[in-house]
Amino acid sequence: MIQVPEINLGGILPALVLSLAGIFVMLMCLFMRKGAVPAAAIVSLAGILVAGAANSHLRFLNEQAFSGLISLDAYTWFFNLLILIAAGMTVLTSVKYLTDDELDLSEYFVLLLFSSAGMMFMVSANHLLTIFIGLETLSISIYVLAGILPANLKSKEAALKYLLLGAFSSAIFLYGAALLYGSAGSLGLPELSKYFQSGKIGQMAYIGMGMLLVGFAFKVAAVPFHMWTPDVYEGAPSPLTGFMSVGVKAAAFAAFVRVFFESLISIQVNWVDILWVLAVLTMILGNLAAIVQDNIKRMLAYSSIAHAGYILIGMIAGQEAGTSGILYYLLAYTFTNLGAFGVVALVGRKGEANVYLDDYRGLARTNPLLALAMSIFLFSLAGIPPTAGFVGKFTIFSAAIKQGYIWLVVIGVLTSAASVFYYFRVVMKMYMESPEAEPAKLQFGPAMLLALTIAASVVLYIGIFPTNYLNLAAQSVKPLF
Amino acid sequence: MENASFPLLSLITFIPLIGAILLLILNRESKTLLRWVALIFMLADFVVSIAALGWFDASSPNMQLVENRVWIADWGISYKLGIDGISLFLVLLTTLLGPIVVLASWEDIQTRVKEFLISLLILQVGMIGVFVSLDLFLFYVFWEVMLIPMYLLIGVWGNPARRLYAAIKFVLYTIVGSLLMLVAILALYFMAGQSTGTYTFDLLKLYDFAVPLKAQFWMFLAFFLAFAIKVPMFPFHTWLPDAHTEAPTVGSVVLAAVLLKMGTYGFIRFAIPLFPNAAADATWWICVLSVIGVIYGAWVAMVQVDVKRLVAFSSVSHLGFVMLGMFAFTSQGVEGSILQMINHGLSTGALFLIVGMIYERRHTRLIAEFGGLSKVMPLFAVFFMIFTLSSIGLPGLNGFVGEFLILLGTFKVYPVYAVLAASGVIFAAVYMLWMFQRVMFGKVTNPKNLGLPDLSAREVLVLVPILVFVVWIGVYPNTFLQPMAAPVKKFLSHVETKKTAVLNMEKAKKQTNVGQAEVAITSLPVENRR
Amino acid sequence: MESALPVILVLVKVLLVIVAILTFVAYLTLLERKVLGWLQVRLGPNRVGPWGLLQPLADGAKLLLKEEITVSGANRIIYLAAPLIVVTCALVPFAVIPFAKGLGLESIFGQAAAKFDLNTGVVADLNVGILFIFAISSLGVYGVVLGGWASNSKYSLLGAIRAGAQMISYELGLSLSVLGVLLLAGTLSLVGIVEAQDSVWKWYVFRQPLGFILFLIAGSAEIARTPFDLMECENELVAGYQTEYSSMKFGLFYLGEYAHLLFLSALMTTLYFGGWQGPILPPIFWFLAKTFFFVFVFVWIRGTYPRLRYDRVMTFGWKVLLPVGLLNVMATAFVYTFWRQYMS
Amino acid sequence: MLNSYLPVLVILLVSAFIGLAIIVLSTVLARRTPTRIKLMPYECGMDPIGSARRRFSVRFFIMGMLFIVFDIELIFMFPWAALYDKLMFFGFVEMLVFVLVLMVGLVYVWKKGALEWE
Amino acid sequence: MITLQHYLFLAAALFTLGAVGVMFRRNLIVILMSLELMLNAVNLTFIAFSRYLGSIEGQIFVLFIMVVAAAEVAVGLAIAVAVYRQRGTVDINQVNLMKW
Repeated sequence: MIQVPEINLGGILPALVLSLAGIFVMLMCLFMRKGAVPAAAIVSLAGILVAGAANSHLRFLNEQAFSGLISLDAYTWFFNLLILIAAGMTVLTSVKYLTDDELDLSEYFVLLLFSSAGMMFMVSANHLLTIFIGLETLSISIYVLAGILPANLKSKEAALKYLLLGAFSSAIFLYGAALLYGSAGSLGLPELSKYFQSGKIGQMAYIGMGMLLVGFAFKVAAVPFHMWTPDVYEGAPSPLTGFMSVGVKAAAFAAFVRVFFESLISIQVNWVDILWVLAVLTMILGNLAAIVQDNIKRMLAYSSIAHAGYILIGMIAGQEAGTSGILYYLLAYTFTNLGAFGVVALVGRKGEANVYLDDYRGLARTNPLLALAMSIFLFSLAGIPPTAGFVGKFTIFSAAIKQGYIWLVVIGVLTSAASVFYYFRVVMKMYMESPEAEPAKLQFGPAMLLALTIAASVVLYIGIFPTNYLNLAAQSVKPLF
Repeated sequence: MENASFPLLSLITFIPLIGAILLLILNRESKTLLRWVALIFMLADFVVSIAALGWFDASSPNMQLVENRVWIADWGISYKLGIDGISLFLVLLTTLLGPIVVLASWEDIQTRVKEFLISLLILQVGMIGVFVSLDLFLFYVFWEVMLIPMYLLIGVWGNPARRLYAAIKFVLYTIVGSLLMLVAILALYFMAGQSTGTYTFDLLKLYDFAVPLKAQFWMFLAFFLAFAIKVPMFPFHTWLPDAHTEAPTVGSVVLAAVLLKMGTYGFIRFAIPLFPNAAADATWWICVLSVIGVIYGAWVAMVQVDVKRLVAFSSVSHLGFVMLGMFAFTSQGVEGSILQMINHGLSTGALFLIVGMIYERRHTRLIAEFGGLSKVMPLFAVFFMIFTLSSIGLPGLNGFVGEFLILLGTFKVYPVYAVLAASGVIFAAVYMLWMFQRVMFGKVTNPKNLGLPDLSAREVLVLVPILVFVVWIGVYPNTFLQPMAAPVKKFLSHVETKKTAVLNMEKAKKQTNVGQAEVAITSLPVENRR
Repeated sequence: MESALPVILVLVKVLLVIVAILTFVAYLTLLERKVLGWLQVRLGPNRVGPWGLLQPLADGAKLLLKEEITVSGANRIIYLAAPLIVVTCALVPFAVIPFAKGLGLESIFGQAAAKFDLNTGVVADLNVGILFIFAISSLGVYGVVLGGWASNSKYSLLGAIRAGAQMISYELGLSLSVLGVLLLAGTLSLVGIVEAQDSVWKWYVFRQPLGFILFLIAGSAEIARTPFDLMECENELVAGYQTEYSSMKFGLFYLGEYAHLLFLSALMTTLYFGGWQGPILPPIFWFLAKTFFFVFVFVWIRGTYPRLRYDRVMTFGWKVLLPVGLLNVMATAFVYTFWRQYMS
Repeated sequence: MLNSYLPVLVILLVSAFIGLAIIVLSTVLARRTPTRIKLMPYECGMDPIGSARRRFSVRFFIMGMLFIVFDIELIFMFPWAALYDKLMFFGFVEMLVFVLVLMVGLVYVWKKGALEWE
Repeated sequence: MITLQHYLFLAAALFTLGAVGVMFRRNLIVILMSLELMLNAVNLTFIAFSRYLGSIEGQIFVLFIMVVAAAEVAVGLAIAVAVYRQRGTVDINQVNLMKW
């Protein structure tokens, strides 16, 4: 008789709840004729809330489950929460998008829930296998989601490109994992850590580490592994683009940080230089390329690349300050970017016809609140106080300066000064330019209104009173050190 | 330092914000109501700030009305406000200009009044906040906060032709400087924290921290960049003429009167006391740049055909004086420079208002379009004359006192610069009077100017308070100089003592451990430095 | 010599098996025609040799001498490779079918037979026998599809695609139905499975009746026997993917098909009817007897049932076979657990 | 262990050889008189119309996709079944969950009409 | 004797081959096949190491990789079909509504 492995369903309850909710929505909508989208959204939201409740106890745990495959700790808790927030907000911003376009796509929510569950596994992983499974669960769902718009060539193209490059990067990641396995004999993060501390590190392990790094760099869209980002972000449905830019990035960074700080910390000198170069390239290219875009989704795509660069600074700085900076940054970024993409979805209207910067001209005249919200998000992205984005950048930069990376931070602030140009250009379009035709007065719909209100107020609130959230982030990275 | 019994400074800072929030929920169609609300809040702010004078001890060199609350405890960030004789009048200047700009915009701004007033009020918050904050983080937040409303003021209500260009130029210039300053702030924070053990952004505590020389240089450079752009010092001034010219009248007024002062104030409050050695080392080239600014600004102003642009370039020139006085490090020089900040705020602000008034009537600002206005608008001519003379520095008016003190203070230490700068006064007289002559005197050549109405009661109301102060300072400057004396003295002695302290420290370090000097200088962890 | 010896021995064994299979296949064609003849109340082949016993040879010779045509526009290499793939994939799985308990050899060339592990009644006793079978037979689909595609003919292509779709659909049912047996036997090795059925009442046909039926249905669909021979149904698709094949290339397809039939029967014997297990008579006899019984059953079915409609076939595969197969597995598992827990 | 695969390799080679030999033999023995018409693809005696390699129904692709997914799921069941003796109730529950999820997928595909052939 | 190095070398070669295929081939289906090749090279590596180290972990990983590969290919195929039906081509260079 094989000994029954240790099973801790309570630990993975949030992901479990999401999966079950996904299955339920899927079946429910199969047997519904009409009104499937709102119903699916409501059930999804309920599932997300329940998952949030199920998540709360993780905060006080610090243990491993499933024979060391999964870590249940505050770090997991934080990212689970972040993912749930992202998923919930995305559900809210998607409802109107789908009903407006008369898309009867209740699968959208199903896949959203599944991918969130995948992300949760990824962030809680304590083993490369779990990371891989979570990664693929989320990726495959997102591949489909990206191409879910029927009769939309760009959407299909986005899905295709995402899939090809996503699978490619997964393969690289896996090969790296295989080489590490060959070196260390195991893929559990603690075992890897032990191996790297042993001092007898083979050439192969370094190559494996490098490939792992490349795989992660792909997922977080760091230059030069960012090629897929603009196309995919442009083609995918707008609310989903928001989710991708936030959720996928958060999950990827969560795993990235966990692997590199839990297992590879003893060879930090070997990867920190690589990250330094990546970060600089990412910040520079992301921001510069964003300047020349005329499609707002593309612009935000490059901006999200640039933000990956800033987050990488947090990784380079390392320590508790740097990593907790990453957490706070991602929290701020989640609300900000989801809000921004919510606005993009709303302004884009049917079939995403209006996704060009010029479509934002005079928006403030007809939709003052929408313009105000968008401005808040853009200011936060640009890192201007008193928004959350500022505190995020501040934490990360300060961590880097503390470690002596002055030049890195100087590059960071200079590029973010450049970023002001393109963020403010949108503000300019909204407030200062007059359109040829008066833009339509847009109907928010309750869900979108709720989402944007939450996003905007949170961006301001945690920007002005960041203390609690900084503490939260600081406590959440404790398990890593 | 104990908390003040009543959060007076917070009140002054945030009254406009309350107004802005109130405006947010008011109906956008009832423009008059909106204006009244804004005016009332601005006035209330002014009244409260006057009231603050009652608590203010003019003889004390210390920070007063201090409020100190923990904001982000883990990082030693506090919500710390306070004023001394240096910032007192800048705050007053700001609150004084508040109601004036609202009044001045009464008829000028007709589109999107609500947003305009909200921007104005938030701008007010940011400006006051910069002057009263005693925490570097808080200061930085306010510094950036005022960027956005100013950007909107220029970009939305500016002159249609080039306002977008001017707005983005303003933002980019400002933000590049301020972000680098942020880096320096952070570096200072960690350096101080690592050597003293307490991590804090508290300005007064950081004052006492002796920054090693090499680090001082870089940090001062970063601060210098941020402030010099704001001042604006030559050669960082290129955004200013564009911003001034394209901004609406009110925008120009605020920009000239208050925003530029934030740069000079930044030097006196932050850059110099924090990094005295670097500041002392930088004196010669800053003085050179200031003198260049004085003369260059004057020359360029001379050839301008646009009145507003002319006034804008005169600002470059005037602020050169302010910088020069400050870097003389004599009590007259510094006092004069602080006083000159106020003077410039009053007279240049008033000049922009004047320009705005004729612009409202004629929709042009080209000097050539005018001529002989004094006959058509006598009252206007009187005001214009007085402010022009004030700007030139005619004895008996405010400008004279400031410039005189500056030149006096500078002459003691740098006679050459003083002489060169003095030529700027002469040039100023030339271009201002020449302009005045072309606009106001002679025959009315342009028939369009014939029927121009004279100043309305509202416009007089706008100009009179400024006039009062212009004359007051000119005739009895002691009211203003007296509260400055103690803090300026403290400022100078602080700079001196800290300078020697740092030098001694460096010397000691060199003696004890020559090899490690490099490490100690920056006191940052070296193993990861890049 | 020492190291080459096992290879030679294996080669001998393999050749024996292959020759046997080829012979059986040849006579299988005759058998089928005969049986079909009787079923349809006619004689079947009876001219070449006594009772037409030489008919297969004549057929072979005829095919060998036929003019070879490579249709224009065909992709030559794939066109040629397809029948090869089919034949190879039909022959290779026999490697894991145990046809006897042991060869009964005491020694080979003076060496202990056990030393080479050659004394078994199976070419290769793989511990993943069943998986190996499914792996190879999946490859067989390539032969069919590629052959159809390479032919540059509409009928071929359609037939091939139909064949491919049908084969993969039923492969699911096939694997699923086998699972019950594996679960009870606790091994993937066919040798082990046969050894587990050491008495008649332990034959898995009695413990897995539903599984057996599913296997029978899925199996006949997998090898495309009537009533599932949609891929080559003459009245719709001429000869399906084989349309453009002639001469011995066609012969190879044909060979592959009958080898498949034989293999399926052998597999059925092994999985459900105790393989070579049987009283008194030598194991090889029992094995062959049972196998040929199933061959007969398949022929019988062919003679009895009409062809199904394609959509029905596919729908059945997915909507009935798959769920029922899953149900069967789970039920088996449940009952097995229950039985082990409380009955023993 | 590899030794047990040696026979597999041998039988593979032998079968392939036999197939190849037969083809070569028939090529050698048969006489050839190709004509254009003889080499034409069969289309009920008419000249072929258009290319044979055309688009065909997407259903076949769907079949292919479904097969890949379900077949891989089955892979998990093989080791499970082989080791069921040792897993027993635990294994049953695990597989039950697995199969239920699988069934949900099947139901979804079914309801969406991917299994219909009209 | 076939050693671990042989397997690793073969796997590395296959992986490179697949990677080159992904990068330079234009036909979508071929690219998908190349991806599979890469994943299978990884599988081979895992198996080889698993055997070498005598640890089962690598084999478990392989099972998961196979499943994921299948899912990826299924989705990839679906998307390829969708693209083909709309664009009439599976040439990746012609799927370029958006610049890379």
